[in-house]
Amino acid sequence: MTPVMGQYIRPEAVAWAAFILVVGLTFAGALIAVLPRNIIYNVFGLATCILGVAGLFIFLGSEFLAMMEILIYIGAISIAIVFAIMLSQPMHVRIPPAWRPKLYLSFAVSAVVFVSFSVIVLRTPWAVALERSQDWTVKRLGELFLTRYELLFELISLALLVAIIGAIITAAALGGGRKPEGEP
Amino acid sequence: MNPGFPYLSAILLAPALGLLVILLLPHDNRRAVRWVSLISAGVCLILSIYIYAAYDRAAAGLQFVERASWVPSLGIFYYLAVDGINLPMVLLTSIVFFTGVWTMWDLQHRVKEFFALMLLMVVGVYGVFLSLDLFFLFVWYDVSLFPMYPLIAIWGSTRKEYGALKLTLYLLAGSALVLPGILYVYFQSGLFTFDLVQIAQAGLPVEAQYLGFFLFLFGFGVLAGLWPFHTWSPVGHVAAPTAVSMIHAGVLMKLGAYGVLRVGMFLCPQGLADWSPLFALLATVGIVYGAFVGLAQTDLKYVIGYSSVSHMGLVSLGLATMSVGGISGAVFQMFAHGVMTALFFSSVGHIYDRTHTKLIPDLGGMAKVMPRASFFFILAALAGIGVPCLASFWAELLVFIAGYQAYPLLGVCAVLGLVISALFMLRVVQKTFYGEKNERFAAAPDMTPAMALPRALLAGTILLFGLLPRLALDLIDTGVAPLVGMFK
Amino acid sequence: MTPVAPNGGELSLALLAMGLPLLSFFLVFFVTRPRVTLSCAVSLVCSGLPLLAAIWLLAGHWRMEAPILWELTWMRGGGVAVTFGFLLDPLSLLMLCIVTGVSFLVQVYSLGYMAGDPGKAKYYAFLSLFAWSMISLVLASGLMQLYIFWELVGLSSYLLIGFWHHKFSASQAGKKAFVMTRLGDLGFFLGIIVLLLNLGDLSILGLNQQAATRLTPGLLTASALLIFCGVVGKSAQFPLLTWLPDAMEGPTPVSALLHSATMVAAGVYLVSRLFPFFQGSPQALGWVLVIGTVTMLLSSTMAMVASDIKQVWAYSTVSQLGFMFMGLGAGGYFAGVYHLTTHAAFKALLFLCSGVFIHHYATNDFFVMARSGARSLKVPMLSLTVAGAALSGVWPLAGFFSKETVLSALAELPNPAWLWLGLLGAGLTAYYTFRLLFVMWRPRRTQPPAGHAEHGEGGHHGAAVYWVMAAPLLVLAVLTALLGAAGPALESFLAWGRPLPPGAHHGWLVAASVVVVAAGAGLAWLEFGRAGAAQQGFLSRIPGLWNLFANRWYLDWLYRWLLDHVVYGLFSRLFTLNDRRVVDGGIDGFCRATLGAGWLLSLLQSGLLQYNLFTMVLVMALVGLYFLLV
Amino acid sequence: MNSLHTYLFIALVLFCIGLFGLLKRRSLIGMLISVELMLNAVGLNFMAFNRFLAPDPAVGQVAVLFIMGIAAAEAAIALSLILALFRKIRSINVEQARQLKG
Repeated sequence: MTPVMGQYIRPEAVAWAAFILVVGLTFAGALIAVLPRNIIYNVFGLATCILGVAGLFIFLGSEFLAMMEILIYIGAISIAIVFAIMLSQPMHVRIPPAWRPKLYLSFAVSAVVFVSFSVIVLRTPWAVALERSQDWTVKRLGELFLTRYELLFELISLALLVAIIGAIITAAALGGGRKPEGEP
Repeated sequence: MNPGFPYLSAILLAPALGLLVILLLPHDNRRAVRWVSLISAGVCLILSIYIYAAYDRAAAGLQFVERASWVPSLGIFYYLAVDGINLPMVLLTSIVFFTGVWTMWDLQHRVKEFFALMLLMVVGVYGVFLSLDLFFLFVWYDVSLFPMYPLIAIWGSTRKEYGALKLTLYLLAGSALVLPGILYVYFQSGLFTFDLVQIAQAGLPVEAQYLGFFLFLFGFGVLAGLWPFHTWSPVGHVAAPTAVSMIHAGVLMKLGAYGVLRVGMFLCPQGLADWSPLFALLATVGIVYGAFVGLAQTDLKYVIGYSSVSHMGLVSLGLATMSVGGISGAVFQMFAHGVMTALFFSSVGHIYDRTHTKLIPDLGGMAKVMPRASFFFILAALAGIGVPCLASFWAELLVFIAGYQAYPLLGVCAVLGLVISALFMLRVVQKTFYGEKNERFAAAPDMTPAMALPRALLAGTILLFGLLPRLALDLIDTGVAPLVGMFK
Repeated sequence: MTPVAPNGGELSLALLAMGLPLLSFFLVFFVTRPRVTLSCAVSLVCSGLPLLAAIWLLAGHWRMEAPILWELTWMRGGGVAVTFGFLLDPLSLLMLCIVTGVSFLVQVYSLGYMAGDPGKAKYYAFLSLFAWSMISLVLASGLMQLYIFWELVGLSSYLLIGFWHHKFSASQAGKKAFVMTRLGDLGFFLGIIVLLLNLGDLSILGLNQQAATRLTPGLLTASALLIFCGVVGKSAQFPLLTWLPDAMEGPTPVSALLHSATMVAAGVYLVSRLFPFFQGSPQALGWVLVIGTVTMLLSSTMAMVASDIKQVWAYSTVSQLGFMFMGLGAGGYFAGVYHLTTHAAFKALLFLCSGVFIHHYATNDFFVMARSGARSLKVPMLSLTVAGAALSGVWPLAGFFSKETVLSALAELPNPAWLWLGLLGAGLTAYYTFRLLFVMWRPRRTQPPAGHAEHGEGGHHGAAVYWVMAAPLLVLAVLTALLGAAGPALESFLAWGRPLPPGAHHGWLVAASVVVVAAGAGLAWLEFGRAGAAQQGFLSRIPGLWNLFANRWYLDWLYRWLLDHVVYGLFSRLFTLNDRRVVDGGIDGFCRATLGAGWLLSLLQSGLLQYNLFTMVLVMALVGLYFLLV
Repeated sequence: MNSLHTYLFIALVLFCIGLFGLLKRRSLIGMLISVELMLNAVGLNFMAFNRFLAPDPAVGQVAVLFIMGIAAAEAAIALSLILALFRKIRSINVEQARQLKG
């Protein structure tokens, strides 16, 4: 960004615009992830939403996390979901519209949660820590993972390993021995 | 006080050992199973008769004491002893148990399980009667109750699942009142001991006794057939097989009355004073009501079931009077009614086995067909009516006198119940045993002498204690007198 | 009058009399029952020896001055003690002789009457049981002992009435007798409790001596009336009188023994036994008089229309018992006891004679008997006549004298109505007795039977049987004829040998009673006895009265109605319904409600994940809110 | 833009949309997607607190990284379960999986 442009376009305005874009991306993606009946749209919505959240992470000062977010959610989870969709639900099956009362009920419950959590958010006196370190670096993160959060780190790895093995076993064995049609 | 040989533990152990041996025996060896049961019952009977005779009536108080700390931190003791109140009950249990096992000699269906469960039940009954520790008392109480369900549901007859379920639910409901009662007493006494004698001697706070007695009265009262919590008992009697009916009506119902007496009245004498009018009222209603309902029954066992309600009402009335006469009468009535009702059920059991009906309209003229069975039934009926020189007469006499003294109006109503009970007993005797015999059963065999022997033992007990009531009452008085002292 | 302890002889004799019948009962019932002859022998010996003991005791104490008392504690519990023992005084000795005497004669008679009956040994066992109860009742030293044996007497009565229990009517009658007397005993028992709680002493001597001074008049009257309730039941007085005619379903010797001479007289005996106690309350004695009078008249009318010979004597028994109570109620202690004594003799005789006829002709209907030639049995016929005449009060038989004493006791009362009622009763008695006698003596062969024939008990047997039965008749007939002369002696004996106060002698009373008896007998002669009489009473021309009398004044109907509609129909049915519907229904309803609630809750478990999530999330949100806001 | 509340509300909206989806969707995969949204909202919250409140800015990031790890594991398991279920009942409609019905 050149200083010339800076005369016309103020950095704060750019930041604002970017922020609004990111928030919009998040909400729009979330809505797309939830509302359409076609599951493929939902996955794309999820990806969009993840992009927005990654942007928010940047705004919150952690580029590393934004990167990880995109890597894991879009690169791993969304792809896995797409595979699952391809392996399960045939695309051409028409999905009937949702049962109305259930829709309303869901909305009502969500609204209640929204209201109550809003109240919580607003009424809690958020206290800022007295001393704040300014060390946002990945290096610091790495150190923490290998020192104070060592055990958790290991546990998470273990959990992932177990999850993967479990997923394989579940998908392979618990499927009920019924082979997909067409195979000998 | 140290008798040397632990007689009471031996009484408790004999059926338990028998149970173990039976469990180890092979399934198809019915003979051995029967003999083991009979021998363990016989050992109990002999030991009971011995301690009944050896109890020092002049010294009175608790004798044959066996006391050992079991869980010191909670104050739980293994504490067995007998006095004038539970000694007759132990003797009663032994007699009924012994005759019950003998009566079921011809059982063919799942013999091993039957006798095993019966022995388990009897261990529990002995445990309740002998234990003076609230914790053990409650544990034994539940041990004695739970075999009832399989015993009725497997070997029973008429609506057996319904009867078994109803009985179990009622008794568990009662149990559910007793347990909080015991814990309440445990904490209210401030001693943190389950030792019944210690708590009774220290005395509970007066205001705690009100609730405490309420819990015990209705908790144990359910098992004693206290009106209006009585309907499980006729249904259960009807459904149960012969020996189970005998033990059930003869002994188990006494557990309830004994619990009210031993736990409720010993621990909460002041509570009894508060609840006594209601207690007496329910008892009297039970006496009259049971007799009237008995009038309308057509099933022999229902008739006896309702007569039990009526007679157990007498026990309750006696307890509610708070006088030596009334309580002695109640204890004696428990004994007498136990023997009498066992005789009833064993005779009806024989008739049912031979004719496969216990409906009164189907029978008739049985006195010609089965003179022995009829004799025993009629003797029991006469005892139930309160004919003098049979054991229950004396008990009823004492209860009526005490009842009239404490609550004149209720006493009169209770005596009126006597007439009604005479009417319905004689009606049953007439319709079942007299009149033209039903040709369908004309060839039904009478009891063999071997099977008449256990019944004769019961009948002999009724006559013996009827002719010589002091045999029991002198003993009972020694146990009751100190209790009544606590009411003052 | 302080009692003395018995010496060895008295003790052993009394215990022998009390114990032997019990021994005999157990022996016969449990041991010798299969061997009939042996059983009869045992029973006879065990009833004969008490008779000898009784006579010995009576003779030995003819001039006794103090009662003999012996007691031991039978039961003791909670301050209540029941004693077992005996009290020998003139009254109990006299009654002991009557009981053992009649009992022995009836047992001899039964040898013939029950010959061939399959249950003969059991019958003798029951007779022994009865003898034991009755003897112990008579000798009882305390009221509680008396009550106990009073009940046992009721039990043996039940067993003997229903002896032929394959007959429905017999078992029904036994039950009726037991329950109705039980109803009366209820009062008796309550009376005993009242006395026990207020006096603490139930000995008969104590009651007679102290009750009047230690009890308030109200309590005294109440307890006396309660005790009299028991008497009403046992002695079949109004309103509990209908069981006794039904009790005739028992074998005839049983009727003779229990239901005329001894057991039903126990009520009279009890009132005499406690006579000083009853005297303490004029109201109670007044009630005794009223009940006795009503019963006597009522049952006499019933006897006037009966055609069953045993029924006639049964009604007559009730009526004569009422007569005894009139005497006692009027204050005539000796009158009641004396009539009891003579009545025992002639009524037992009447029944035993009837038994011979019933046995012989296998019917209970005396019209049929007469037509079948009852006249030919000379001994029973003569005995019947003697006894009937005694019952009517014909001079010089025993009944005349005892009836006179009762009537003179009635004449002492300020109100002459009682005497007139007594005389009326005597007239009715003469009428129905002579009605039967004339029918028996002068049968009408051509005429259709006045009543329907019923099948009686027994059947035809040989001469040996006849004479075994006839021998006791002769003994009793002699007694009936002679007892009248023993009146003064008995009176002084019963009064402890003290000189009697000179009673007012009513010469006109003798005349009046003779006139009344003659009138009754004359009416019977006109209707039944004279040649060409239609043998139909004047009552058969008044259907209303006939029905009333034949249906026992509808008392039975009333009881049946009460039993069916109140006891069974109302209480029993309602209570049963309550048990099924309310109590059981409540519990079952509760159980069903529990099941239903479980079912309802299970609806929430739809298996749909998202509905569970709704609840979960909602609750979490609200709980969070709650903790934050509150 | 630079206040805690802003981010908290953004996260809350995201969370509620996810919740709405979770409650509404009949497709199990759709529900999984919604769960991912909610997880993201939570991560956002963590980061917001980390940015504005926490003494050590590394801690929140650690937490978010953990969440991501868990999310990945969860997705793997969930997807395999969905596949297994699909083979069993030939549907991934949650309303057809009613074996838990009482």
